[in-house]
Amino acid sequence: MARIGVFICHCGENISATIDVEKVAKLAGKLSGVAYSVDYKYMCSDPGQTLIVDAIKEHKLTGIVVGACSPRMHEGTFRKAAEKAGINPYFCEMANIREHCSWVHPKSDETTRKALDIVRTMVEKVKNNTALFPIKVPITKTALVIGGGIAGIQAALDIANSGHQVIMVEKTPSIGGHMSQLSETFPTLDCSQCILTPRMVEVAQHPNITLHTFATVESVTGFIGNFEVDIRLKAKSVDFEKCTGCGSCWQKCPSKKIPDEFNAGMSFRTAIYTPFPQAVPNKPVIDRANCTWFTKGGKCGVCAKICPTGAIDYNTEDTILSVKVGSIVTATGFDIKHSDFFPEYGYGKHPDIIDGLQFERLASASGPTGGEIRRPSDGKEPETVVFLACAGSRDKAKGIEYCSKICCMYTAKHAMLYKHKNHHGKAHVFYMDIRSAGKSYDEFVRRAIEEDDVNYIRGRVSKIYEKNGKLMVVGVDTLLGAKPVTIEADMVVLATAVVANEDAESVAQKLHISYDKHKFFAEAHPKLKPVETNTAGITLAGACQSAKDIPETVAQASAAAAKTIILFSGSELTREPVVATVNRSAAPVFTTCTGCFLCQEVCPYQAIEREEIRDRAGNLLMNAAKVNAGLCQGCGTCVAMCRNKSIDLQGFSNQQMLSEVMGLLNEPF
Amino acid sequence: MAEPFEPKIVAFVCNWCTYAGADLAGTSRTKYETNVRIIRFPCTGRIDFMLLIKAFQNGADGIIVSGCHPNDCHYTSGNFHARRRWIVFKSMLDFMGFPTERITFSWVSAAEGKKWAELVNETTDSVRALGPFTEYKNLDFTTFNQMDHEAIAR
Amino acid sequence: MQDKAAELLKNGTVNLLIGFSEDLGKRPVPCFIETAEEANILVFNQECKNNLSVYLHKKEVKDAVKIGLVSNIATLRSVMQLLSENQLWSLTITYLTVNTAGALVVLSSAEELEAYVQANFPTCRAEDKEMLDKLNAMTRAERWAYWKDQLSECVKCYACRAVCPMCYCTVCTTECNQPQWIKTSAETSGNFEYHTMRAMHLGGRCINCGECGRICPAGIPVHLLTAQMNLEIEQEFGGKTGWSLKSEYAMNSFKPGDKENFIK
Amino acid sequence: MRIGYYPGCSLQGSGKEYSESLFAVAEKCGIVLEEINDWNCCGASAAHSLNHDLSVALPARTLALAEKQGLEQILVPCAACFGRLATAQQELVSSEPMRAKMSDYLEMPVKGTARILTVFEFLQEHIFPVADQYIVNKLNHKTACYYGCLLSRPKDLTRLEFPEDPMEMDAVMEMAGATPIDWAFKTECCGAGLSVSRTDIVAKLSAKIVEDAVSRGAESIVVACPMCQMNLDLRRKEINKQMDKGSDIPVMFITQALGLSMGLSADKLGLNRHFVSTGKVVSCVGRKEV
Repeated sequence: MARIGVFICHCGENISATIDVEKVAKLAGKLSGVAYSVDYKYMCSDPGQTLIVDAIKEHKLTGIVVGACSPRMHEGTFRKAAEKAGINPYFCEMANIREHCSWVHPKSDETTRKALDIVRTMVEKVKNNTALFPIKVPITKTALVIGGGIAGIQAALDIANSGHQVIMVEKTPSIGGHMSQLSETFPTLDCSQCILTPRMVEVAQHPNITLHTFATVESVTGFIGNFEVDIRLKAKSVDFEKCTGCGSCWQKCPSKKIPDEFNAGMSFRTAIYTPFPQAVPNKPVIDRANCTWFTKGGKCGVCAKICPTGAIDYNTEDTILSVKVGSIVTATGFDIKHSDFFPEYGYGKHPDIIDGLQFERLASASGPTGGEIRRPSDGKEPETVVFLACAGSRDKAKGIEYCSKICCMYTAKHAMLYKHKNHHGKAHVFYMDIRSAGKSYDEFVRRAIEEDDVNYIRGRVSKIYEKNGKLMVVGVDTLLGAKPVTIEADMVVLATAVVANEDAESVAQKLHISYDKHKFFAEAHPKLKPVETNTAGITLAGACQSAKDIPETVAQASAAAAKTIILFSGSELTREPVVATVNRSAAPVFTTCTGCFLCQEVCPYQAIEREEIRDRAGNLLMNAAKVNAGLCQGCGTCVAMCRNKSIDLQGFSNQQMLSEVMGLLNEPF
Repeated sequence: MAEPFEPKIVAFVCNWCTYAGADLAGTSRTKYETNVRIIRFPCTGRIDFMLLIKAFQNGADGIIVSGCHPNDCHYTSGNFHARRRWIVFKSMLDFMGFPTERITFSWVSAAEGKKWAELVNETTDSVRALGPFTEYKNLDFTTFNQMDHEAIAR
Repeated sequence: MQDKAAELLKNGTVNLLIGFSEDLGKRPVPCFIETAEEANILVFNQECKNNLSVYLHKKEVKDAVKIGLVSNIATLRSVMQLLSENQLWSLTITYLTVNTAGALVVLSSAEELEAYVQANFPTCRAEDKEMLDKLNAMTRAERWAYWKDQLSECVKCYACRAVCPMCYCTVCTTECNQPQWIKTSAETSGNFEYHTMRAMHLGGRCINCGECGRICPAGIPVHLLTAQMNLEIEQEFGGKTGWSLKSEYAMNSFKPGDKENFIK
Repeated sequence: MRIGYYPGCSLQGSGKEYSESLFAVAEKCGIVLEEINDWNCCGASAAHSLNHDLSVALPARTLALAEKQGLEQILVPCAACFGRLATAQQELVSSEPMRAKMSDYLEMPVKGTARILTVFEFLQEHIFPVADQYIVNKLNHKTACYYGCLLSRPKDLTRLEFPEDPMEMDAVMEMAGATPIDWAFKTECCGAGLSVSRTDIVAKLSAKIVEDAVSRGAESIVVACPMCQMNLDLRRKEINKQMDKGSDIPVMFITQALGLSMGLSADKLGLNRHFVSTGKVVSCVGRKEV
């Protein structure tokens, strides 16, 4: 038999000014199941809490209702008090007679009656409460970082430096990502590789980091603290144990005409290769699609003959490595739109119309021209270069509707670098708006305009065509009387849009995280959970979530690392027990769940699993739903979906909710 | 003389948006009609249509169902599922001849304390105008009443 | 059909065959056949209206594992819906039906079943459509009066539930007593509660076989409730019940653009 | 399949050779074009800037007549006519009140459901499948396919896959054995709207087009719009004054070029009606190399 205690708070005068609190307490005392009832000036104060603790002990209360403020305010406080008195904290409910009653209604009998209704409703609920215990989930204190760009590097180093194990997976033969391709970085113009390569080396040498390059994530199962991940280690054809990275193989490789991804297709590489001289790990792999041994069936074999350590092995195969991790940082990065949205710009048709990444390589000291800005077509120094910002971004009709965010800044940087290297050259920038919100960003753009004499033209370009060896850039200057302008250029650089990686969708599906219509991964909340995903335990870092520059990427990566470290700070994960459960009972019933699994699709968290119920001989008797308490967030959508009420939500159970409705509407006096 | 009719209105709201919106109405001391009683759910997705029927059966004259605006759901999609359920439930009731204007569906965010107060006032006014919900109660009494009449006639 | 049934039973493809037999000049009744010799009692004609798929949930049937099911198109469609709801997984079913040309059709896999059902998909029954139109043309008060009158006759015998192949829950909400969702007594308000719940649970799943209405001892056209729900759900969200082997249940999915003109 | 035909004013006047060559090619391929009886002006250039209802009513009458004639497809070769008919059709199809209004004005029912074909669609769907057997000559020369504005824009009406860089005519010319060049002025404006009132502007705009085609080695320009053809051909004297070096590059209709490749006579194709001699192109028929 329930023995409920009701504690009505005056909240100074906040409640008692409009509600006759003594009457509420008195009448509440007469409710069925209520063993004790009292009102007090400040329930949340120390003496107030002591009063509750003492009353619970003295009157052997089995549950309490505190008629006071919103549970969003003090539920935690009073649940702790209940626990202190020795009862399960989930036998404490709050009746919100302040925000929902005393503050919004005038002093009247009606207001007092409403307060009593609210209290009675909660009394009915608490009678049906059950003891709940925080859910403990064990944690594997190893993190998986997917992607070895600056985001992944930062996150991995932060987590590793906190003393936890990190497994990093990178799909290309080297970590470094897009940042390793950049020449200088805005707004300071410091060399990208100079600041990045030490980090890359640190990753490789860190005792807590296991690096898998040339590897992809094959599948992910499990849940927060307990993921099981299969990693596909692509066949490298080179035994890294034996390889010393001496380079003889790629110097002698006869397949030398393969477009070099690292130089954005502006130079060639061999079939056995490291992507760039500072690659980490600095050991080659064989690109089988372009290697004569594999395409022509065992012909060639030069690298194997030349290798001084016998590291080449053409017979290696992809292997699957299964690992257990507690959290996953997704740092898979971005791509730029290669096939341009605008055929009239002639991208891909003319060698001197290039994209931003290609310009980075031209400007880079390690690039195909050794850092000199030369046209790809004839190697001449361009006298006039036109830069087009927003080549596809912010263009709903033809491109993408969002802002690619980094282009305004890198275009200013490109123009500046060009001017610094070709003093007599002329640089023009066509732009829509200059978006340079960031520390020292606008100053940087102003410097390009004012000190480096870059000609900024506010307007868009309608077409680019070749005439007499020049690239005619036809656009409009909207600030100078909206006149059409035509610039004769030697080279055009398009700031093509930042887009999600081609395989973003399949990565998201493997991770069970959501993504937006542009295939960028979705954060759990756009403002308050910008790092987490909807799948607990999986965080986002960098441009896989949206276009980002380096400082933002690094900040988010550290935030993702912090979330991981927080998770790893305890030995178990403790969660509120407000989760759904599927009923279970003894054989031969087992459960009332019919195994229709129509609930599976409504769950936003993939928390509903399939359980096979078998007899002792192992024969399958039935399939039933099972809630993974580690994943369930307690929304209860499945509960309302379940036709025969086989799923229920702890803390908001069918019995509790129906009792509330009944209690509210059936007035005893 | 009988007291003027004051409807009983039960509000089924989600914890994260509308409940918080009603809290905000409180902290802003926005006054509204006393007729409404709030029942808190974690999410509109949790609200079983059976509870609405139970409320009417037990004497509610009007019901408010309210949660987060689309795309604002704390659980991503609970309100979307709820919306679909309401579409079907409403047309179901309508087909059975049920006065569906006694149910008000709404989105009230945690920032919309004022909207909450207005919603309660509007609903109270409209349900007050509709009068007590006797149709449902009469479902059970008709047969008895008929019997009474027949008995009296005998 | 008799020959085919005998053959299937003989060669062991089927352990138990559910079909129809003549009942002394009355409408054919369901029968259960375990041996080839009994196959000569089978009949199949226009009067074989029962949806025999409801028996597939019975323990005795499940124990036989290899089932032959004499089916009309509604039966096949309900099997489709059941398969999409992950039911019947323990059974191997061979379906015997007669196509519009009057020829015997034997379907032995889910894929064959799907192709046949999609090619012969039934439309809403004319008599149901007529009745629905009539009800929808009424004022709401008239509809309330209509259903009140009808539902007051309900004695909660639950025959409508027993005959429905989609009502396969081992424990129904009507039997839940913690909490007591549905009033146990047969008063009209509780009947209203029960039938609303039934319609809500079957809307988007019901395959319009009409068995519930046909079986009702009080003559309540309860099948109209689910038929109407199905029409509305199909109109609003698309998808057809019993059409695909993959679940296309409208009530456990959503579109961000679902209508909300009724939401303040 | 019956194919209706709406000539409009140009194809009976300044662009007569367009219709001559179109009919010649169609005849060769065994296709009958049925002219819409009692058709009227499409209203181009003036109606849509004066009165919206009128601009819909004029094409609507033609569409109504076509419907009466039982035509489900109508070929409208003129770019301007096509623009007007397709625009009006879109309004009719999307608006019940507009349909009612127009039926009322015209005193006959109009649905606007007939399919209106551009010359590209006509060639693609009706000529392409059978052309192979009729093509006897290779037009061995470099040609610049010029699309202009009204046949490429707006995308929703013209249904081109790449309105900024269309390839429909290029494909036809390739079939005819010519080598279409990649050039920059495919969809540029020739100045047709000012064809009569400001010939100086026409000359300037058209000169750019001719100049780019010539500088890339084109030996002919192929068009599908009577206004484009007229401007580039009739105004060549003024155009040449705008260029460093004048050009005598001929400007042919796509149907004329196709007709040549099918071995039809220059006379029958109206190639003698041009201001800039088409002799060069005619002579390159059957030439060995480009």
